[in-house]
Amino acid sequence: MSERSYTQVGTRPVRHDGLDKVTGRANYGADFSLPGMLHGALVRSPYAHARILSIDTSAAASMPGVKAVVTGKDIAETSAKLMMGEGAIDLHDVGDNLLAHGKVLYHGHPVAAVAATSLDLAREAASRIKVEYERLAPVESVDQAIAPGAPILDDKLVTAGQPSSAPKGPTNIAGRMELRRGDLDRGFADADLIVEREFRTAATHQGYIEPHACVARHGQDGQVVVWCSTQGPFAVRDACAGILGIDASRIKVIPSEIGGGFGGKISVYLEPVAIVLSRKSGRPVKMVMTREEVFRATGPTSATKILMKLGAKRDGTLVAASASLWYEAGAYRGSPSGAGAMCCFACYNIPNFFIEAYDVLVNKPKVAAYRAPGSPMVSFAVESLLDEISRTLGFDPIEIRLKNAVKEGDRAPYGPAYGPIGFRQVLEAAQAHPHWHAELGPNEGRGLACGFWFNAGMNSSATVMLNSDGSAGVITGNPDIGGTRVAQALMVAEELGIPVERVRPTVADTDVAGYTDVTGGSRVCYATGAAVIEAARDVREQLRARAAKIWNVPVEKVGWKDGQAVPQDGAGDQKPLSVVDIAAKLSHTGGPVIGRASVNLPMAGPAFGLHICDLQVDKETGQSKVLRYTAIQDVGKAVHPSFVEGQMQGGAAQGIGWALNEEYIFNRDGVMENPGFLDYRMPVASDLPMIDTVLVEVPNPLHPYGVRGVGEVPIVPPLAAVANAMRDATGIRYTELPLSPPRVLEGLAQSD
Amino acid sequence: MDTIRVQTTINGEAVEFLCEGHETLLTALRDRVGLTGTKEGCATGDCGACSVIMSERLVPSCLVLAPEAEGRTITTIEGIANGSGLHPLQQAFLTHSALQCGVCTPGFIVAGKALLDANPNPTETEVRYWLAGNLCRCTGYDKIIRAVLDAADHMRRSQA
Amino acid sequence: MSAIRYEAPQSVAQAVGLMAADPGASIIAGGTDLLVQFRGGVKRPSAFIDVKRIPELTSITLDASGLRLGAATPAAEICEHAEIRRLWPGLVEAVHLIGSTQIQGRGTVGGNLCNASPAADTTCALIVSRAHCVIAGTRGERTVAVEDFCTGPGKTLLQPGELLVALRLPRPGPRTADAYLRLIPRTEMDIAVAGAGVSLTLDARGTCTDARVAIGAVSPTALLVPAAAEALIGTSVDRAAVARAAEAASAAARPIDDKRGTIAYRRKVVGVLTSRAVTIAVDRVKGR
Amino acid sequence: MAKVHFSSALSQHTGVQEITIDAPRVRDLLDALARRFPGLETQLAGMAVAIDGQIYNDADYQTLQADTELYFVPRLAGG
Repeated sequence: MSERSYTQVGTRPVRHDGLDKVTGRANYGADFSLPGMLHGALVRSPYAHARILSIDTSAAASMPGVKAVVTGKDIAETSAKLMMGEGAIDLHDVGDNLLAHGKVLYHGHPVAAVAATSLDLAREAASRIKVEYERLAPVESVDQAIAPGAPILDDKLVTAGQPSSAPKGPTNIAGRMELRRGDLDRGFADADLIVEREFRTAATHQGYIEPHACVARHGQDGQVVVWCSTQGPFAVRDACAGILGIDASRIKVIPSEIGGGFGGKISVYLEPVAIVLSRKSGRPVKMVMTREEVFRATGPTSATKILMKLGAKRDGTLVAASASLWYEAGAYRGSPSGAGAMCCFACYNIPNFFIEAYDVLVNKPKVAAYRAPGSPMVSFAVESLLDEISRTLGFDPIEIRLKNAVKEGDRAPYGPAYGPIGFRQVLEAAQAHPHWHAELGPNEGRGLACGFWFNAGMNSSATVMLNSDGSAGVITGNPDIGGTRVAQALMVAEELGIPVERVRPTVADTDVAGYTDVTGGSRVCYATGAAVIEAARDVREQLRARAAKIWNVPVEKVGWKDGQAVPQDGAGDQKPLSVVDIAAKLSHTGGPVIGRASVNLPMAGPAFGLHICDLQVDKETGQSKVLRYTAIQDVGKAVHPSFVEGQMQGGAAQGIGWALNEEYIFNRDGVMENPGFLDYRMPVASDLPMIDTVLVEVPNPLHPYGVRGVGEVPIVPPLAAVANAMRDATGIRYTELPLSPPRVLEGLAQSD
Repeated sequence: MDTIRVQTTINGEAVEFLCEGHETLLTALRDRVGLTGTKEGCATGDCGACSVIMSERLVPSCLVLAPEAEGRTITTIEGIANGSGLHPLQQAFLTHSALQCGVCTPGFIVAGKALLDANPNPTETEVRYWLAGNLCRCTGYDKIIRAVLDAADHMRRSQA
Repeated sequence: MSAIRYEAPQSVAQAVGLMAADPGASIIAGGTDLLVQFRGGVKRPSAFIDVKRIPELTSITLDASGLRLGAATPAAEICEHAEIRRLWPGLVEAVHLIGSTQIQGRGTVGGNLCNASPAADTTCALIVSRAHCVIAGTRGERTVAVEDFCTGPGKTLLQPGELLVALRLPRPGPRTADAYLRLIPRTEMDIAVAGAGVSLTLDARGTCTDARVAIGAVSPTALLVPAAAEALIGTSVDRAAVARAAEAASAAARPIDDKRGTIAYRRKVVGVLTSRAVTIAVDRVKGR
Repeated sequence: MAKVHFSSALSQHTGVQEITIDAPRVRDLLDALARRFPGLETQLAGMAVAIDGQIYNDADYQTLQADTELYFVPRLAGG
């Protein structure tokens, strides 16, 4: 990977879609309306666990202005699967989550929906639908779910990944996974120091400011159009097709600007219901969630219980590690327990380890992906224990991590050897950073922690078109949350040698864009970027052929340098032709030029992050304040550095919120008590300092520019960085998040 | 259905709309007047995405009844740019890449304008506390605060 | 759903008349609590009576006798009033803590009081400042001490058809200052988990001649704590006296466990806040 | 030709930790494994394949070199 120089990549142009966003012209999911449009409202379960005995919709259906009413019967139970990054998603569960078929599995679980001429009327009608339930005891935690005699959510459930010897019979354990290497007992026998703790983290929500929203129109000809806010228009199209038994070619999904997702807007919650309501009413239907519905009924990430044990030699070398990971899945299988197991010890070479990970059903909303799903929780555990080992053995926290850090050629816990990775360089950058050596005041503590994420590859397509004036357009199907459109424009500009302002990036609907997997998994700059570069190079090759035609020479005699076709190998003294020159002759030389590429890339190669947090603690009230924060990360190559910094700063803020104040609070009946931004306490502007960033660039050979995924790693280190800073400031090792003032004060009271 | 006729001024223009007594100013702006730049993030006054300026006061339009707009002057995000040019805050948000998804940006820019009108030379801390009612989940606030401080500096210099 | 009426009376009499004619109607000042409750289905009024067009409810007058705050004056306006900031810094602290800048542009002291949340920030500050509530109704006007106004969570002593018009605060005597502190997990935007308001007067030698201490979010209503005041009066407000006042405040607390805090936490922290508020008030008196 | 490594979970179905299989492409190797270890196929369905460190979600027609190291890894996407 020769260290090439770039003219456009690496600069910080204004994003092309920025003007609409700062002037209020950008359209998000709820900003779209159609003539004759109806408004939909959902009827949601008041119980966390119950059997549906009957649904009487007559009172609602008879109201003037009510045009359609649907229940679970209107969405057939399907056994279809949907191929996604994580593999085959079970559409049966997705369908049951849209409108319950027999049982309600969490408070807020939709059971019916109404479409009416106004939102107030739809809500009034929804309140008149009479649902008869047989209440069942709710399962509220992992401990309760696995206790003998626990209520069973799905009596047909079979634990996936369970060895054949394991007992069958009703269970709430949906899946088990294990990873093992070496001889665990001998490893711990060799250890001079063993540290072991139980860690607990609370369920947290992605917290995007834009609630889910869509408009669906089911035409009398069976053609369906959906406008929605989503991370994956193709995922929405294929999920709706699978669930409703419609041909994918009959569904067109038009992504709006998306008001944040972080993994929470990959699944479908509204779209299939809106389609069915539209079919029954013959009119377009708009559905917009309230903030309360977003909290109660869309994916938080798992609450977890983690038992972890580390063994180390006196010289700081890690020799053994074991972890038992219990992740709440919510109503249906599918927590990120597997990813947690794979990330657990991924930063360090540990010769002997045993990890078991469980996916456990509870009566809460089904969890969804939340930025490096599964990784923050295990990082909280392993980085806290490493902090203890370094204190006990008297090691500098960076030294002990350097001693055990993985490098190229080392084998990851999940098997294969690492390619080129930048973990050591990140550690060395931290060692050199002034923050690591700054003075601390009274009641202030400093914590450091590292984090890992895989970064996905998957399918992407791109189309690059050259206009006759020499400007260009690039089309992809990836909704742009974090500035990927301007990054794509930079790549096209770099390849064609034209200014980035002359490239127009567009996020197109599923009829226009080539198939592409979701915006997520930190993959868009990597995989879709690679397709964009390839498509731009396809254009460049066509321009060489056009120059050859103009010069009447074989194409081999046309070179390309700095955005110009140049004569080579004795092609005579032709004057180089710029993109603009060739574009002006397109119609003469064969017609329009369209570059096209599609890829299915292997995983992008992991990225490592390290965060340093200074925390001031008020020991009389348990309150704490982040005074200084630094995020260091191997980003491979920063295409648009401002937005790479933005991912690191945003991820850090979410991680800090997860560490200090964010949690789902349930009462004994399984009802969430804080479904709003008042008591679900996300960090506000006055809670945080400036978040300094250091971009380490160890190129990833799988991408033409060395790009590595950057979006997800930054949420991983903050949990332990804050917890280790709390330990440094108070002397107490807190092992349960969030570190809210009551919990901190209780710990302080017990310790003195 | 006894609707109420409201006569008000939005972004410097006389506007009239019909609404119901319990409708909020937010839904009236979006659904009756068609100005969808003001966003709903929570409808409980906790996220700031619906911020507008009503008679020189920064308010959450989701907690204002639409009829209360009668006879008042309202500024929404659509009225921040003055005709041809962008407001310095809008320009600063672009040059600082102070937005990612952008759904909170209208609220931040309207709140930022109210701040700079009241305090042309705020410190970082004053900016952070003034904007504490505007939630952002993407940026971690860093670049937003820098953009507001930069815009304030620019406006002070251009008035000097 | 029958549409809900909106009324905008121009006078107290007109407002009282509307309330008498329609007991199902709700008074709306800032609406920052009421509209959230309405949206959540907790309250379903037949009409909103917007009192912000009534001069007596939206005016601030300060004269020799003291301060008269219109019940529907936005918090922001109070916090911008230089004289109020000088004479009642604690009250301004409490008012300024109500929600975000946006909420400050709407929320009112009267609305905060009528919502009667046990955690309301302004109630403690009003109690220690000996504020009185001016109430209008079909049978004319009456005045009650603010510590008696809230009778329980969400409940006040207002009779049907009665309207809170204003709050009267006596002008503080010389060498008198107040302070208000609250505990919230974040730095902004939270509802108080515990709150403490203090007002005290020192003589020339620094001896405390008068004091009032009120605690919030630790009982069904904000509580005046005479024992805490007595721990200060007659002392030089030394560490021991401050500690006794804090203990008295903790002892008077009747906290509950809820999504914002535990009983033990609230009891301890209300004492810490009391001692800190006393210290600030003393510094303010000496600082002047 | 490839040296295939089995995780502890998969080795419960194969009885061995690793095996060398002569096959030109991944699809051929999977067929050989299915013949060799009945019941393994259902376990491998939906898993990604790591070929010399590069993890492919859909690897059927990737070619195998003489010294290829191959692992089976759960598929992942992310948030």
